[in-house]
Amino acid sequence: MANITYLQAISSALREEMRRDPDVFIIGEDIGMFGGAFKITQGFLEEFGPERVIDTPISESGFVGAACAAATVGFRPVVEFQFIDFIACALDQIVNYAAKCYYRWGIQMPVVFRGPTGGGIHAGPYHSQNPEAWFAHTPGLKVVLPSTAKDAKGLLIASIRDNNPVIYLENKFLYRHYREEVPDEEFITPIGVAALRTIGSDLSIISYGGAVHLCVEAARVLEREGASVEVVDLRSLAPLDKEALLESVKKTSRALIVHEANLTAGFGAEIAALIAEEAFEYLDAPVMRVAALDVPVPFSPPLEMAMLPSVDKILAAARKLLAY
Amino acid sequence: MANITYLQAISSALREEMRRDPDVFIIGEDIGMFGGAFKITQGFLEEFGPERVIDTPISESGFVGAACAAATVGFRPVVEFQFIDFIACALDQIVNYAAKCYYRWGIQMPVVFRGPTGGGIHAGPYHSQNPEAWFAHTPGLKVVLPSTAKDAKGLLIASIRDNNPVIYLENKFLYRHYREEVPDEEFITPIGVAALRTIGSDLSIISYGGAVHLCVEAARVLEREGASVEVVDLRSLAPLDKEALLESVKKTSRALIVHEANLTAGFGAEIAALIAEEAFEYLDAPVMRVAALDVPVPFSPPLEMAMLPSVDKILAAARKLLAY
Amino acid sequence: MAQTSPHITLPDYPNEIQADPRALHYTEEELLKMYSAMRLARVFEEKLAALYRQGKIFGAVYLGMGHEATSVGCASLLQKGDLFSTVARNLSAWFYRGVKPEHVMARWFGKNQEPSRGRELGLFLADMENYGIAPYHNGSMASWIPAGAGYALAFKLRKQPNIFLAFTGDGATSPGDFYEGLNFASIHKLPLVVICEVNQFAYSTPPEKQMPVRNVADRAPAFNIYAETAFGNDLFTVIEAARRGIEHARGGNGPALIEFKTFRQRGHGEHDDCSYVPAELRKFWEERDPIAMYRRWLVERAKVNRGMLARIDEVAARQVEAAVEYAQSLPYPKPESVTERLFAASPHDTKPEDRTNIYEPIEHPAIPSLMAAQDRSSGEHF
Amino acid sequence: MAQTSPHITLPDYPNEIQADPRALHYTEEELLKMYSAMRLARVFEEKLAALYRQGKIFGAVYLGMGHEATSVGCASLLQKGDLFSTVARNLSAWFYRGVKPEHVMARWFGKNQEPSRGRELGLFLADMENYGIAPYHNGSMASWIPAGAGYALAFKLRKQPNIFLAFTGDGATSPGDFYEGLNFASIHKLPLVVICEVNQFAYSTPPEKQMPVRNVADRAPAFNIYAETAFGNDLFTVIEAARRGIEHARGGNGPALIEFKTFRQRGHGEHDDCSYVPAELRKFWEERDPIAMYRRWLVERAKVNRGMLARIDEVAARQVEAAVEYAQSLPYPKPESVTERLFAASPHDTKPEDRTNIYEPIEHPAIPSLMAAQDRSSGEHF
Ligand SMILES: Cc1ncc(C[n+]2csc(CCOP(=O)(O)OP(=O)(O)O)c2C)c(N)n1
Ligand SMILES: Cc1ncc(C[n+]2csc(CCOP(=O)(O)OP(=O)(O)O)c2C)c(N)n1
Ligand SMILES: [Mg+2]
Ligand SMILES: [Mg+2]
Repeated sequence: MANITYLQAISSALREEMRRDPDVFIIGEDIGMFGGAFKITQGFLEEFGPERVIDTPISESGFVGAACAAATVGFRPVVEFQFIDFIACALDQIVNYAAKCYYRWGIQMPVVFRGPTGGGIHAGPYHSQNPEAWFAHTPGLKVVLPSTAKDAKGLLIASIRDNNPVIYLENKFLYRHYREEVPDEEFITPIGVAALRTIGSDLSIISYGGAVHLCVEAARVLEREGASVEVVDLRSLAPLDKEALLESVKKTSRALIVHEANLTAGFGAEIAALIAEEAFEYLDAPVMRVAALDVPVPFSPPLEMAMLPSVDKILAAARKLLAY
Repeated sequence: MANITYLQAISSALREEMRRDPDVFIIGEDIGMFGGAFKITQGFLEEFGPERVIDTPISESGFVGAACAAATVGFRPVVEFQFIDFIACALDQIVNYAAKCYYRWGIQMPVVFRGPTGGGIHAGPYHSQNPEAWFAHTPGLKVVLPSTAKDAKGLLIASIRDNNPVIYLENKFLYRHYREEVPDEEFITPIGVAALRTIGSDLSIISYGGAVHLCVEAARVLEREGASVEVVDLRSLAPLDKEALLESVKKTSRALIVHEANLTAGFGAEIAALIAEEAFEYLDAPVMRVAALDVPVPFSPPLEMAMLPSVDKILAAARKLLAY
Repeated sequence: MAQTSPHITLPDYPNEIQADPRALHYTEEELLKMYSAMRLARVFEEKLAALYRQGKIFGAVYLGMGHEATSVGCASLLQKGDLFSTVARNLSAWFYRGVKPEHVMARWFGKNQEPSRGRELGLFLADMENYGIAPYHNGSMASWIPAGAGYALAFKLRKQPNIFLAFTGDGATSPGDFYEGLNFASIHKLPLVVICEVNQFAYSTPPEKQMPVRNVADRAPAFNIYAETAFGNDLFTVIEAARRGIEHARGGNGPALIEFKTFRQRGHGEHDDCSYVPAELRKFWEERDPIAMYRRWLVERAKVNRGMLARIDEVAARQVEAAVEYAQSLPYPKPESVTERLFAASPHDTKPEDRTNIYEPIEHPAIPSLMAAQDRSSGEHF
Repeated sequence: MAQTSPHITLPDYPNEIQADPRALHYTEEELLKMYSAMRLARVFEEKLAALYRQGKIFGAVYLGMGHEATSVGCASLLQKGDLFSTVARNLSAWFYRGVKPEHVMARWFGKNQEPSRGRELGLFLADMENYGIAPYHNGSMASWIPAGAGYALAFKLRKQPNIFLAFTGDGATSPGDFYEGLNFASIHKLPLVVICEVNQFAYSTPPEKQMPVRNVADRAPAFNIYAETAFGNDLFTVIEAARRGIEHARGGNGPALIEFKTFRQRGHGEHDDCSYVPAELRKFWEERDPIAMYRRWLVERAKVNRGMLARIDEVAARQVEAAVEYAQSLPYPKPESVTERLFAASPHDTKPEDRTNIYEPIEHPAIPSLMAAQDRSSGEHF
């Protein structure tokens, strides 16, 4: 066990997998000598050499296509996006090459696409986005979003060993703002199993990624107010742990869905739709969602805070549901 | 009035707007001498000349960026995608330039992105996709999907005159398979107003685009079975006519959502979520969805038909809801 | 706007193959293997056109007639372990590599034929094990150039003596992927050979509206790579130019871009009436049909016995008929199969045990605040 | 994999401005206007760096120190109606165009300052009316090249005698948008001038890992456009090279790509320790600081009175202090304003009447079937 940050957990998972499996290589911008924009691959060039730590020109579509191809002939590339916002430049290769290759030809493509998502650090419209819904809507991709250091490590190891393309979305606010005890040895967090962050019987708050922290904080406040709240952390959207979330809702009869991406057509809608179809009988109240407002992520802190979901917004919705 | 196809309605809207407003130009691949892959701009080069009918190299990101820029200095470009699948190549310019320009700077960008969507013609994984959910999830874009020839004309005229970026999604199966009486003179179908395709009191089927036709057919069968079904055609997803769809559901107490795009995290989820939150009290049954299966669109007809939504699938779901 | 295509000036390509048979070191068997593949593809595509008009096959049909010399010439140079990717017009390259016509026909009919099981058009194929044909995303033009760079990267990382050969069209040189892929390949000196078949059109668009340069090879300085432009309907001219490019790449000198001028004899697809194709252009190229030129050369210069060729032609015709019968006899994929094979099994796929204890509390939640970004305590944030 | 950066060979750029003042036709006022903009930007950015370290401003900070000659030199050539776009390091170009330092500072503080109202970083600005600065998407590198082509297209369609000038970095020459934008601009002979500031790094990546060519200008043949490479820290060398490119474009001859070799004196952002920057490289370029070179030239060659320059320096310092006070005094945007100005009002925005009758039945629904694609009744489907 070591007390490490979310960021260090990602580095250690990457390093261990590269030590274990010579077919794993990493590719991206400034990841070599510089160690990456967030320093996740610091020291990797020295340890693994330029053949496994591949610096690229600024060409997301180009190096994504190249990594996908290498993955079909035995490599397990891990692609770093300097900021996830730039994944939009490579969308075609991801949704049309990576997502469809195995379905069309039966040829496996074990490739991981990872990068920093999310706001809260005043980085403005182009360095704060949360694109998970695009990928969750694309058949053939797995979508993973760790909310803790332990999961960041366990899920990244599982993603690298997965035989399919995995979109691994990191929350950049958590990089250095969250730390916890993480086993030193290798371990796996299976993709597709939700975690309960609190256990409760009056209300289910279903979330994933960075927003889980807001939900846990809100749950504590509500506990003090006498409510028993269960926070379900999905950990991955594809595959989705339907059982866990439906089981929780069937128990509590009240569902609140929270994510950092903007509300409309966000993945929270899919969760609400599942509940409205498959747990309808159990519901005692409307299914509610708290998410970012439907605007680009603004730079100025008061605007950004107004735009993002918050503990207060979650509390307001939760109290409504509990009072319903 | 003239009895014209869905495709001819699109052509006539484009032609009339280009005649009316010299700032409208069209840009895309093979749209000039060739008249476009589907012949929508047949004869336009002769009438409007190469300065307003601009053939491009195969560079979706390039000509989308160029059109967006021209739109900020007084032009009203209409961009044609030969198949909407290729919009993935231009996603970055659309979601990051077009969608955010007015919010960031207060500079208007009246540009229309149009192209053929959908399957049913055995065109395989790369010529059959339905990407509306990506754009409906992106604040700053309007998303329009006509299901009739009349709407195709009225909504395209409204889209061209709109002062914001509009994603105008055509259903390529309807191009030549649907015709109806359409006014010759110019008329507008406002963006954000749903249409009722049938009126009923037992069940609301909410849909948009090509799938509306399946719903109408299903509604007829159900009428014969003694059920009274209301088919709500949203016509646009952003802005969304929430009132119309909620009003219908509040009346019928049963909601079935249908679209051609694959199910998971499709726009149908957003509709279900809205209903589960805002019409919860009125619901007598679970909210159900019928959509394409979560796989790429396969080429072989038996597979494609199995993958796509169908009248039978809608009937099966509707009967469940009606019996509930 | 765009400069309108200038009064077309035709190149001075001969209508006869130039090579001296005595200077070439091919056995008759090798020469006939190339002829057979070209011929079979031609007959196969004529049949496809007919089936399309009769409405017997589904969707759109795109044909490669006129590309047989470029396709077979380049395919003939591939060595063990090399991989390649084809675009819409390289059927003859598949046949040269041993792809079975009946399997291709079955795919066109949407039948349950591996590896695509009816999911993909007959136009596309990926089968690295049997034929060295690599998968890529067959939708967006030039998507295969980054993929090609990736296969070439794999060879370099494994220190294999192989090259990746990517066929591409003239129109497919415009997308950013063409640039990003070649740029990456050149920076890393990867063994990627791009074969660009300039067949005078990209759908209806002529090269002068597609690119500001006269030849695609003029783009080479931007990548600092080896490039050539050659006549694509003379089989041996193709082979010589392609060989130089392949040797350059195999030698560790980085990518090569070999451009062949040829002609798309049919429309973009069979639905295309080609009204935009100038008659003189068509006439020029039809007098230089790659198969006719090769056949004449075989008979007149290489002294191959006509009867032998006639037999090959007959065999091709019969193979195509047999292919149609095979295709029609094969079942369609089962509708239920549509959801199969979307995800590959993985070592850590979820098992029931994984759900036994999923309670994992978060002790100290991290919450963004107005001032979060100012917290420099733990070093720069980006 | 990538060739490791060779032992750096330094160019032989002089550390003095070469131009002979008598050969230039500038008034002293014009010369000082350029100096003032350069100087003001330098002082402003030194202040920004301090504010960042003190945690007084939000997010990351990116500075353009070292780019003052390229920025001001090019901006000084813009004519009425011309438009341009800047990247992260052209603050001095804004000041030359009259942008107010206090407004820029207010944006860095995230205050309620038009036109961005706190939504965008102080780093970016779009204001065509007042300064000719065009909007583009400031996220993805090179996204502004297609945009630049679009503005140039607008000029050509309107037959305006204007050009669009787009600043760009060396790293931003790798994305596909750089290629697609210039390709389109060249095919249509659009008045687009790309000013590429090769400042030795893209974040931490040196040009030799970014591109397979020695100079960005070596890419020009791929676009068949005018190109030059010049020393970017000599103000008048910049002006002459940029002028040739602008005249070429304004003359209707298509795009120009003017490359300037310069140096990013600070890190990619203020969080960057620059450990990767070779000391000799830094030393070489710091001896060629564009402002110092220009100041020396003004005094020693143009005989401008030192006192005058000292006063300009003081004014700059005072303006920056005043800018900080202004910024701090300004209110933040109201939280409620976050949802405002997302969509522009349009003539046909929905009115209540529009909902009066929304019953519009479909008489004959069109339903796809297994055989739909075979229905050729109404002509080819695609
Ligand atoms: C990014 C993208 N845009 C548009 C298309 C539609 N399209 C398919 S083939 C084609 C023309 C290709 O021309 P070329 O590369 O010369 O190949 P050829 O058909 O001549 O063999 C176009 C525009 C596409 N497939 N991808
Ligand atoms: C498509 C894309 N990928 C990555 C980034 C992250 N990024 C921001 S600036 C930068 C380096 C840009 O270098 P250059 O173009 O030389 O400009 P400079 O910073 O040197 O002025 C990178 C990689 C980005 N903005 N866009
Ligand atoms: Mg072509
Ligand atoms: Mg740079």
